[in-house]
Amino acid sequence: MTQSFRLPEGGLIDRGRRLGFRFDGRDYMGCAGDTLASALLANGVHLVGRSYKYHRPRGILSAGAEEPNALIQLGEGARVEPNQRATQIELFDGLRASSQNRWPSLNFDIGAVNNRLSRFLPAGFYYKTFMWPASFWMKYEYIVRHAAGLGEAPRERDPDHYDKTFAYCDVLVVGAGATGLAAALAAGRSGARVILAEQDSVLGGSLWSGSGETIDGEPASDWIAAARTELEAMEEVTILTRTLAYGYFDHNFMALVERVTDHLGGEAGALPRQRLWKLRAKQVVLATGAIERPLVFADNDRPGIMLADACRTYVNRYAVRPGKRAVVFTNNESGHLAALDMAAAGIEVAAIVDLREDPMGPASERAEAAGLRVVPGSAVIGTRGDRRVRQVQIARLNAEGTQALAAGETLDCDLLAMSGGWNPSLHLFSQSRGKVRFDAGLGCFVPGASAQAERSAGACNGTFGLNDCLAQGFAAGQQAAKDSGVKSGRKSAAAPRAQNHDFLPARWCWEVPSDKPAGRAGKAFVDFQNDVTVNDLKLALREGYESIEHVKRYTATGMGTDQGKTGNVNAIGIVAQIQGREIPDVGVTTFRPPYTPVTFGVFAGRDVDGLLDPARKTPIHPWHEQAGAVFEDVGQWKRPWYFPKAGETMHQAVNREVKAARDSLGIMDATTLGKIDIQGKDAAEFLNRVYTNAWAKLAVGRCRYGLMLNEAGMVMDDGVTSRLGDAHYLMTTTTGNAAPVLAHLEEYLQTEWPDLDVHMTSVTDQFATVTIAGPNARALLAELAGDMDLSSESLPHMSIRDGRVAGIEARIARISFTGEMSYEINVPASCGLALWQALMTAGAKYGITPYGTEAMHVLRAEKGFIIVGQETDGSVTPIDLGMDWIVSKKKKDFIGKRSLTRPDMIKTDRKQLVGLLTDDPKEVLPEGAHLVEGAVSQTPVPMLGHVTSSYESPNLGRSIALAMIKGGRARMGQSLQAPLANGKTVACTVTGPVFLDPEGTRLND
Amino acid sequence: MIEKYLRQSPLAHLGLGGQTGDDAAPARVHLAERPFFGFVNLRGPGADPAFLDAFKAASGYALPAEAGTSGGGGNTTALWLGPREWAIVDTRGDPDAGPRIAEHLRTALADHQVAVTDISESRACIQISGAKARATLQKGCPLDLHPRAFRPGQCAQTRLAKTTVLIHLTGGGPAPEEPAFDVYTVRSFAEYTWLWLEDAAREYGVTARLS
Amino acid sequence: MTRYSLFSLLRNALNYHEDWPRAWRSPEPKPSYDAVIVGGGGHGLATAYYLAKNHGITNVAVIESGWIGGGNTGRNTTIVRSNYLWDESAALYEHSLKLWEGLSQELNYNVMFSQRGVINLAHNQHDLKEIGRRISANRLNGVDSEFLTPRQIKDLVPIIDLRAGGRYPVLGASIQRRGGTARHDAVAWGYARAADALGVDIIQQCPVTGFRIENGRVSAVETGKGTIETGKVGLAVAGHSSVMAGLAGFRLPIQSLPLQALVSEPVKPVLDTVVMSGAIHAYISQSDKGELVIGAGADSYIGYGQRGSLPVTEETLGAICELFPMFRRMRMLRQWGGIVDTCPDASPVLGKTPVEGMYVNGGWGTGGFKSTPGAGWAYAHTIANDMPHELNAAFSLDRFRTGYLIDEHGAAAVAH
Amino acid sequence: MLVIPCPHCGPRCEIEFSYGGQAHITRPEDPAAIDDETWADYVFMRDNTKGVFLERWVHAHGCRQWFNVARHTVTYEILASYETGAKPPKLDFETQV
Ligand SMILES: Cc1cc2nc3c(=O)[nH]c(=O)nc-3n(C[C@H](O)[C@H](O)[C@H](O)COP(=O)(O)OP(=O)(O)OC[C@H]3O[C@@H](n4cnc5c(N)ncnc54)[C@H](O)[C@@H]3O)c2cc1C
Ligand SMILES: NC(=O)c1ccc[n+]([C@@H]2O[C@H](COP(=O)([O-])OP(=O)(O)OC[C@H]3O[C@@H](n4cnc5c(N)ncnc54)[C@H](O)[C@@H]3O)[C@@H](O)[C@H]2O)c1
Ligand SMILES: Cc1cc2nc3c(=O)[nH]c(=O)nc-3n(C[C@H](O)[C@H](O)[C@H](O)COP(=O)(O)O)c2cc1C
Ligand SMILES: [Zn+2]
Repeated sequence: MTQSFRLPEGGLIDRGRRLGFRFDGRDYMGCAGDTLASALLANGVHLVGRSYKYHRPRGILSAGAEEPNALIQLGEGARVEPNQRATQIELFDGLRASSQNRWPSLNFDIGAVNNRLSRFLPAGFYYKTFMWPASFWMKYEYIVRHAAGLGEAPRERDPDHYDKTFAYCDVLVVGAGATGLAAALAAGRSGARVILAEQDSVLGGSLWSGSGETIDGEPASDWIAAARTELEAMEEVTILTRTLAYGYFDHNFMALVERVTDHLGGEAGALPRQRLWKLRAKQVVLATGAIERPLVFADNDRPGIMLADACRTYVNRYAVRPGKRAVVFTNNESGHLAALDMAAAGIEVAAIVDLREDPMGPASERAEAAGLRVVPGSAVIGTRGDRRVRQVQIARLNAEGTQALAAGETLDCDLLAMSGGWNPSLHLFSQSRGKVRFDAGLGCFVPGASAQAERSAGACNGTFGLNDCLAQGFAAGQQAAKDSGVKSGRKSAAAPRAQNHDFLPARWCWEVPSDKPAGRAGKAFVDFQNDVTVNDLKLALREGYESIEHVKRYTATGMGTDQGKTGNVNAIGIVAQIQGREIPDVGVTTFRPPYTPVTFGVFAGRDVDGLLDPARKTPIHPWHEQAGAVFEDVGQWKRPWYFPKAGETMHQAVNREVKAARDSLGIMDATTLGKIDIQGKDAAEFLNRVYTNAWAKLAVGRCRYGLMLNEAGMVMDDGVTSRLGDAHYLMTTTTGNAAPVLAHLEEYLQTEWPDLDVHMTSVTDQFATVTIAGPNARALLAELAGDMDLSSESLPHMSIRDGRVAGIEARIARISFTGEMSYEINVPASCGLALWQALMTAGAKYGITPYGTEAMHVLRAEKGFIIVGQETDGSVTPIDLGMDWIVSKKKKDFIGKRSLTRPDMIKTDRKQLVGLLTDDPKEVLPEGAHLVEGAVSQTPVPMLGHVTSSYESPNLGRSIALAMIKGGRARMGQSLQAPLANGKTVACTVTGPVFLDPEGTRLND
Repeated sequence: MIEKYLRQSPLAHLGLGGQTGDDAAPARVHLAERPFFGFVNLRGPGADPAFLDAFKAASGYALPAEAGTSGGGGNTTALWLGPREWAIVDTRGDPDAGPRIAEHLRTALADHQVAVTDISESRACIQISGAKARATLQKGCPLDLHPRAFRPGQCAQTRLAKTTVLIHLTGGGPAPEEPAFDVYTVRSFAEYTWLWLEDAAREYGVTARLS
Repeated sequence: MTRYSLFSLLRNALNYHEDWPRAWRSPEPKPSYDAVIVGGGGHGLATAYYLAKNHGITNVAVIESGWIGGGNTGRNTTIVRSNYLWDESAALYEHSLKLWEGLSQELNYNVMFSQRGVINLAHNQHDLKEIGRRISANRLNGVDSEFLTPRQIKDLVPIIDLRAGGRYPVLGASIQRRGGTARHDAVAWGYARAADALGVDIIQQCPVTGFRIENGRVSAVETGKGTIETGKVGLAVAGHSSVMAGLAGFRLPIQSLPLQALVSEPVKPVLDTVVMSGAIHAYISQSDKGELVIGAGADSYIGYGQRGSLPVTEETLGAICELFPMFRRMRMLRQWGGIVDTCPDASPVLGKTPVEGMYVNGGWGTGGFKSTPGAGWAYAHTIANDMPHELNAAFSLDRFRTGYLIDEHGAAAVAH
Repeated sequence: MLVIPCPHCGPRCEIEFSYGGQAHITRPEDPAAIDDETWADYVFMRDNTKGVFLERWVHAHGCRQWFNVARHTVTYEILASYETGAKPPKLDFETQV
């Protein structure tokens, strides 16, 4: 296709680099420097989509971030992306795009029937219907859902990667239009660390939309180039183009998204696709410009109806004629500027319809001088044209501008350029908690007082003349640098100078009057994307949805992907007009991040796949891997769950491991247990306060089990603590609780008992810990521990000793979680693997068997030992566990003690730890199963409690279970039922929780 | 003590010794594991001159008093960790440095309310250097690492992506004019930290080795 | 009240919709009411409705400082379910779910209650055990609850990545098929309209600024529109419970935290159920309009600013990208925050206060939207009879003294 | 994301800290001597101020010290930070709310 609407010269495009692209299956050509929108317009394509609700044909409205209509599906396959604004997609060779929300095709769309039915589909119609029969909503919903939505979500795994980074600067300048460039120059010259962020691919902002502007006597384009060169030469200035400042957070924290490789349209190599900048700026200058407002009149949404300034931009920046014959409809000077530039580009300007009675101002004077036809005091009251505007209807207004007199002439055209004034982009300002203020003269909201270290300048501050923008930007940059604490080095030159062009004077008119009774003319759209019309607003107000927030939610105005950038202020104006209130009384809806939508992937950054969360591994991990261990996640740790041999099921493997530990020798990697080194002369007193039992008398070299409660009296953690020296202890915690326990202890130490001489250091990772357990544990250790005396007299159960194992300096504790003779050997972490290998080699003669967490759980359950987090769930006291023996009656206080005497803590029907034996010894109760008395005939049924642990015990040759049962200790011998999810009921009998070796002879021998 | 060759540094299983990096000539980031080092945690009354003097007498240099600074002499460097806490490190590659420093300090400071804990084995040390070392770290580290804000000799406990780290700007990298940081991480997080850094540096070109 | 129906819609269409009446009046407050409900969120409005409907107390005002539904009712991720662990919670939330099932018809306002099923994922052995326990308790409490194998999950959610990058593989899930989502605003509006029709005055833009309390008994409410006499005051001011309690002179075991949510741009249907993962903090559903509605975590610190911090967004979207790698290319359209009142045991307080005639409904934390009908129903009973209903008796303030905590942290980790 | 001034390390990013709730709550000297209500007050009841709030933070990923902060819970402005055990500085609350 030829680019038949391309101007022969001018613009910021490279005619030499022609780029092929495809839209809706047709091939076109564009140029480097085009957006998809400008390239489509260069090829005469206006119709690019269908509207959300009524499926009306829609074209390109704008040339920027505010675009509500030209939303397209970009890319194919795994790289597809819905709802991209054609006005911001940089064209690349081979780009593929298609229109959305139409079926079977853009030209012929079945959904357009909604437009015919639109009378029955006013705002909120679904609240009033689809209610009968009640069970049918799911069917209606299916239809509603499929009608809604815009593009299609990607269906394949995203092949690209994303990045994020923190960043700091003295001065952040957002927006690189005239104002932002001036600010960056001023700040940069002071030597400050400056970041200049611009969402566009080029610097210059709306300077590219204009024609003939000069700055400091040079054409604007030269000034932009010079500014860029100067900024790039400054060491501490960073220019980020294609970078959207999307959110302004507390404490001058700004989030930006840089599109690093999107515009290349292919594989990004080592570069990320996009990058999130998490930026803390000492000072911020907002120079985000302004967005032009549409006018609200009947059928103002046809393809070919565009914002006037966008028409200028297409002509001047992209060298594209958006039409052949244009009508301009305006209430301010901007329309005339557009008309002048279009005329200069060879577009026939049929008329400038001006709402103002007596258009005046520099641009309208020039238009008149240029011989353009101006129709004053008039309005466009309707348009015609099926898939593109082809005619507009004009009417004269009464003197007040409140009524259209009889319809006047009709004008043929293929382009209608409209301007309803300007809205400063105060989104970021408002996100910074700044309150906006309505300026009646400018007819728009402007920033009020700053809430953070921020200043707005230029068009986003309601300053529209170029010279004023430059001066304000320059001053803001200078002051920001100063306020950031930079001592200015070089004397900065004066602010750049230029001519002012303003859009004022203007005549405000929120709803353009029509010749028909209110609501009877064609649809006058306020929010193009969500198909919200003036009538919808009126309906909402009529029905009592009076707050602007209710109006928003009832009609969905401003809730589309454009977040009402073009529509919101018109909606507020119209609501004010209907309610007879002042605009400031109506107020604005809340500005929220992001300014324009940002990709999810950028928030994940590189923290995906394996890097989502650290996987902690012990020094022995590589051995486990080689041995084919199956791992389970415990907190962040990877722990061997069981070690299957070839052909073994989990069940078989676990049984083998359990048997080995009881019958001969098992070995386990216990490195993950939390370990806290505690030093200081008050350490014993400290332990007294944090554990339920007494610590003063523990001898050096001995170990003691402890239970730790939270202040509500609930079990929080347990573990063995050893006394290594007079004022030196080593505490162990459960794997998952190591960090929370240390934090809990530090908190009490620092905030409640700062007078105690105690220091704690985590040494979890300092040691590799290997447990050997079983009747042959001592023999194995004896063989490797040199001449260490391992007799029970010298190293009894619950004692600890330094020594050497396999030549490695080791701390050996004789403690047991399995009920077997067992040693925990702690060695420097770097020696863990060597120790393990030495034990495996020497233990071969005993059939040494590595066992995992599952076998450990079975072994301890046989002994009735609890696991915090399995028997307990944050609602269990030591008394509930039957562990009164460990709760000191003598100590005056410890954390949680006072809570244990509250009325509900001493009730006898609290859940208590018991054992359960199924009547059928082969039956293994599922963990979590609840127990009831008798049969279940209906629900809800009173439950007595639940199974906390349950296993097949190969040593006992039957199943065993632990459970928390209401008043359990008084129920010994009672028969209970466990009704299961599969309909089966398992009968069992309540017993004590210790199933094996209750006297502990195996440990103590 | 056990033969050194039997001891496994935290990243030994990644086989970094076998990786060269020669082919990555334009690399602007260099990663290296420092396999063995001493790292001793010292707590003491930072405001007590007697304690400070005792340390100085024992070590030949003063404990850094100012937040985020370090100081050293002889074979060790002291890094400020908190108002009453320091790390005394020795990064010359001696596997027995930790116990030795700890023993030395314990004896020299026996008269003071101190806690000395050798945690050398519980840390891994990754050196990151090169023109883009700062940019790489900055991706995951919330501190301002700009040369104006983070100067040679400075140290800080902070976060790196999803772990806690201690970073120390040593300047001891392969190219003296380029920044070099020692990043200390908890041993079981070492693999994660290494892979994360390698991935973060990929766009700049990265070499990996055992130092 | 003109009934909404297909017929009324057609009739009004012929008249250009110019004859629709107001959904609720906008009266000036009367000098006195039999009961005043403070807070025009779903809970407050539902309470007023059930006071009028179930207890015949129609001389009631709902006083709202802003616009009704503008609090958490209007900013939540709309997940409705009743599969709570403890008997007390299960009973209350299940009662609520049953009311949800007929709510559109009861209110004659389509609240779009969509029973599309709520899935809770398990990523490790501990999760699996917790899920097993919960399913067992739920079923015996008469709450529908099933286990799903990974294959069954994939059938219901074809786009899920069961391996989730290897770090958090999906090992199984529970599903409550009767759970789902609803149109949050419609719940407030529907209750408002129905309560108004029974005579309740809904007074907006009217902050409550104090209480008159004599001899330990409340006798009037001070508002931005003057003093209103009343002997019964029901607080339902999620996010401001402590502030109200402060005005009345008592303290609550509550912290107000900023909780975030966000939506994507709208897309055609791609996710048909609600998917929640407690372990990696992700909650996602797709609204009828097409946006992915994503619940994020709460900031850990008190905040009345109705906004959340960036790290929470990062964490949440990181998790979503892990479970649904194709969504990395979706885009966030809007992100906002609400203020949630959280209790130490992650269960609400719903009952009497130390001030006679004053009642409290608060502390729902991240999960009180689903309880709107049930809590309103039980709260109305409590206010009408000056005594809690058995459904809410356990949720008293006194439990913090006696120790009868209802610790739903397990369930609240997936609380939306 | 907040910048929290650690009294020891200086200003650092929010993500280095953990929150500790209301400050200046002291554990009763003799818990056994007080009634259930007073105990519940200590364990559970908290001011939850809308406005300037004295609260505790710990520099968890930094120097690991607990300290106190005066922060406005609506604007999130931080007016002061000070060491555990110190008295709160005099603040002009009115002007800040
Ligand atoms: C992001 C987010 C996601 C959530 N997701 C879910 C979810 O998926 N499922 C779920 O079940 N729950 C969810 N919740 C929780 C749920 O939203 C709330 O528990 C529930 O909406 C509370 O309803 P309410 O009516 O009590 O409070 P609100 O709707 O907050 O109503 C309280 C009202 O009190 C008014 N008020 C305050 N002070 C005064 C005063 N002085 N005078 C007069 N009026 C006053 C407020 O303006 C407000 O309108 C979520 C919450 C949030 C913030
Ligand atoms: N006709 C008129 O009266 C009228 C109206 C508006 C603007 N103008 C002219 O526009 C110029 C104003 O200059 P200015 O610099 O204030 O505005 P500008 O529009 O030239 O520049 C604003 C820049 O900010 C960028 N931007 C906006 N939001 C951003 C974000 N969130 N992140 C990153 N980048 C963002 C935009 O892409 C744009 O480049 C003057 O020349 C003025 O005369 C004139
Ligand atoms: C379930 C749900 C869906 C939403 N969908 C949209 C949406 O499609 N577009 C939009 O702009 N906002 C949407 N919002 C967000 C609201 O616009 C708004 O941000 C939220 O109600 C909080 O109010 P506030 O931002 O005015 O404080 C949605 C909110 C909820 C709770
Ligand atoms: Zn600190």
